[in-house]
Amino acid sequence: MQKIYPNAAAALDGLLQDGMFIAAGGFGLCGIPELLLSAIKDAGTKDLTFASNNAGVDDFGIGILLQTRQVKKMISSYVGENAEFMRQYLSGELELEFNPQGTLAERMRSGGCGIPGFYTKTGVGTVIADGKEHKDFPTGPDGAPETYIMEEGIFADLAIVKAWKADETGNLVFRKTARNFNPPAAMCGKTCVVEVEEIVPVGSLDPDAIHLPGIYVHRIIQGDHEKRIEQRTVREKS
Amino acid sequence: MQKIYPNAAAALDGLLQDGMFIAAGGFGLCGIPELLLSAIKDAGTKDLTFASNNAGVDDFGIGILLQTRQVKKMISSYVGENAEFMRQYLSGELELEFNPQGTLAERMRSGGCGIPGFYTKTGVGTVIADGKEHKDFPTGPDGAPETYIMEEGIFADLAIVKAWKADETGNLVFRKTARNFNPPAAMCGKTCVVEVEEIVPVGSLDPDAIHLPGIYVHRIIQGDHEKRIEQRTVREKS
Amino acid sequence: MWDRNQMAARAADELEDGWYVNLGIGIPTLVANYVGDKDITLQSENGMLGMGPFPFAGDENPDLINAGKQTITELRRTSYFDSAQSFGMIRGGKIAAAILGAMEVDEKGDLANWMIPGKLVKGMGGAMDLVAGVGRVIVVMDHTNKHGDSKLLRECTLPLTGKGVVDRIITNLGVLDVVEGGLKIVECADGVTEDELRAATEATIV
Amino acid sequence: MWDRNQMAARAADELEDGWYVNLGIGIPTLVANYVGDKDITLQSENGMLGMGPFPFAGDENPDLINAGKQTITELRRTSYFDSAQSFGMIRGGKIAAAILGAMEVDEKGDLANWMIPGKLVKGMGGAMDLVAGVGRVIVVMDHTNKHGDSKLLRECTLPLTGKGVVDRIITNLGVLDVVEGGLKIVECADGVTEDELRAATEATIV
Repeated sequence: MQKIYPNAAAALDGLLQDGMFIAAGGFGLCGIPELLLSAIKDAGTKDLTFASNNAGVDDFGIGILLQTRQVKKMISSYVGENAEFMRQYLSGELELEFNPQGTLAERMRSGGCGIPGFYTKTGVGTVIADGKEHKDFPTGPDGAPETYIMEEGIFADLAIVKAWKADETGNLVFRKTARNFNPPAAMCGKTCVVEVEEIVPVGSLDPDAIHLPGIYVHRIIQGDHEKRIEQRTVREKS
Repeated sequence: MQKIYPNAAAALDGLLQDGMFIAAGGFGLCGIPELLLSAIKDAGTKDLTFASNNAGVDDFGIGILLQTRQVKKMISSYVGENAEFMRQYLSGELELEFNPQGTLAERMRSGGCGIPGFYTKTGVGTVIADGKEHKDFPTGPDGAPETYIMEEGIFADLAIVKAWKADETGNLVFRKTARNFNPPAAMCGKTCVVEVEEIVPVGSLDPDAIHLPGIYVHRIIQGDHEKRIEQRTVREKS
Repeated sequence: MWDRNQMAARAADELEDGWYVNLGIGIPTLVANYVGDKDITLQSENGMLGMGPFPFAGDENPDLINAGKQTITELRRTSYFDSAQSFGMIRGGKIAAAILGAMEVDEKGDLANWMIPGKLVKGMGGAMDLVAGVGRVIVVMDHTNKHGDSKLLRECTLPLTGKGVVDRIITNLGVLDVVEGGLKIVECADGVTEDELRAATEATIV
Repeated sequence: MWDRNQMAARAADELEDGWYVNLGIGIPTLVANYVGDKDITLQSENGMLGMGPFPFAGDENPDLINAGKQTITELRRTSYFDSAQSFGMIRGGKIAAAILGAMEVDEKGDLANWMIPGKLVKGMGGAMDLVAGVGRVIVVMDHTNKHGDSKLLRECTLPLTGKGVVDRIITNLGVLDVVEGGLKIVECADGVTEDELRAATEATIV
């Protein structure tokens, strides 16, 4: 069973389709599947719906697919870093579904775990709750009822994910805060394609320290990553 | 903030109360909080409800609390290894709520994640579904409706957990299949007490390889573990 | 008629290269001996992918057991995870197939394999999650009970483990699929005629 | 009147030894400078506990950022996890307190801090999860807007981030708690009288 592909285009071959639903990992520009996004741009696939916490910046991340008008809809928690996004959204060219960040992460994990709906307090009494099922649970002090809303699991056609290392069977290890949405995004995709900085031989990763088992991973590529920093903040040496 | 206690009795001091609800980690006799269970036996706390995948064997694990009649109710997926359990159950002295194993694990994780209810296909059409809310979601082929049942998050008064190593801030690392129910159990306890084989200085664990962050852990003890093997199976050297 | 090992070998034919698979206790455990060159990764639902064989005497590790609580070993590809994650992958359909034993199966694909009312009830363990979640449920069982009565029924009489969950049944007499309207004979075991298989089956054969 | 740093210092007094805390952007970020000897662990909701200060120039790591997308560092106690786990601990009440900015707060504890209709909407990020989930929500904000109008209202006019979620409000004029029936003055800032604080507050003071 060969999971390793020579490059992003080869790894996506046969998986892309106009109108499809893609879950993408990453937070801001940290841990985003930059090579796969670039290959989707080159493939020209249209009318895409993305579940992704952010929309990149104008010339990096999902932003590059906004410039080419390949995106129909975004499901995100924060899109403030992307001027082209805002232009398309305000002109009605782009649909936008805001999800609270934790709701989005849990929706991805839920879909990946075969859970089509769950209840959360997040968003109760806000616009996020409009039209959603409300239900009381006795979780307050002394069993007092508290109100929750139902959110639905995300089941994506494809997940695109960035990890630090993969072994040949697809076991993944992430690095620091670049882990973020990558595991939940990977879990909720019918197919999951992963780009890594290094593919290592099976057996080189500690079985107790694997962040995402290879069962979730269908195709892997290794490549060079720009890993752009969005806000470079430093302190003075004292 | 000192989380380290000298022994199991000290770590449980002030936390035990008759009639309380305890979530315990472990699968079979693997990764069970044996020192804390022993201290609960010594404390004589009564009418306990346990959420625990198994009930130990007659003289080890939760079994020792059955012999002293300290347990009122078990929420478990499999209790076949415990004769005293069966005797008390069949004579009506002990309540038993069977949960499918994955439902039990997810109920614990859900409670720990502030999710009071979630939908699952597990148990639909069986006795497990009796009296539970049913709901259809369009998860079948071409969006065909499929039936799910709602299961509730577990919110325990206390979690007792066994890990391999802890650092002084309670960051935990487990070993092999001894991880099992320990992280979800830890997450769903209002208070979580952990026994480990070794407490290491803060900074000795790889931040990328911590299985359960210290935020879930309130008290820690280090001790010697029997770690009994339930079914010793070996193969011949050829 | 197939013996236990032949049934296991036949079940192993069901598995495809690259699959992640969960094997139940009993005959399903034997399936691992017959996968040959296929790249099959075994899940143990207590939190492990890449389950290896039993250890050599002296190498047993109390921290390394399978779902049957037996000591086992790890492989180079092994990964460990907690029970919530383990059943997340089961419920989420990531496990391609489960091969399980059964007390009864019926023509609608209902499965009963966890309790006999009035007898000692040990619990369902992970069986309900597995049959509800995995991609394909393959049952391996004797075709009849010790009284000669069919275990492939019109309708299960025992409490169910799952409703409409079974895809394929492999017995000592042959292989049957659950299809619209009943069971369909896929093949007969060596030396078993289709008439014999039909005669031993209470379920509707279509 | 308190300046930004004094407000941050006052907010730091709210934190107790051993707490895990989430700090929003703006003045709340400054709170980290005033925790003193207390053992406080900062969460960054993009997947980290034990957030350290900004790196020295040249030590920036693109794989290590906070929820404001700024480069940061790790500490000896640091742990990393994914976004589902991160918001699991937020939603599950494991974070003792969040200190957040606000556009408006009202006397029922409603909070508005994510959108102004008709203006550019960037999204709520993790704010709705935080206010719904953490143990204690402390808002740090100016008491009035640039027109001198109170931001502590009878009822929020902007779309809400959370309903009945705020526990305590720290402004440049003082400290108020959300209680049954309205806001209760806990203390006045240096040189601010209770009358001045009342006059600057639209919300009912009880």
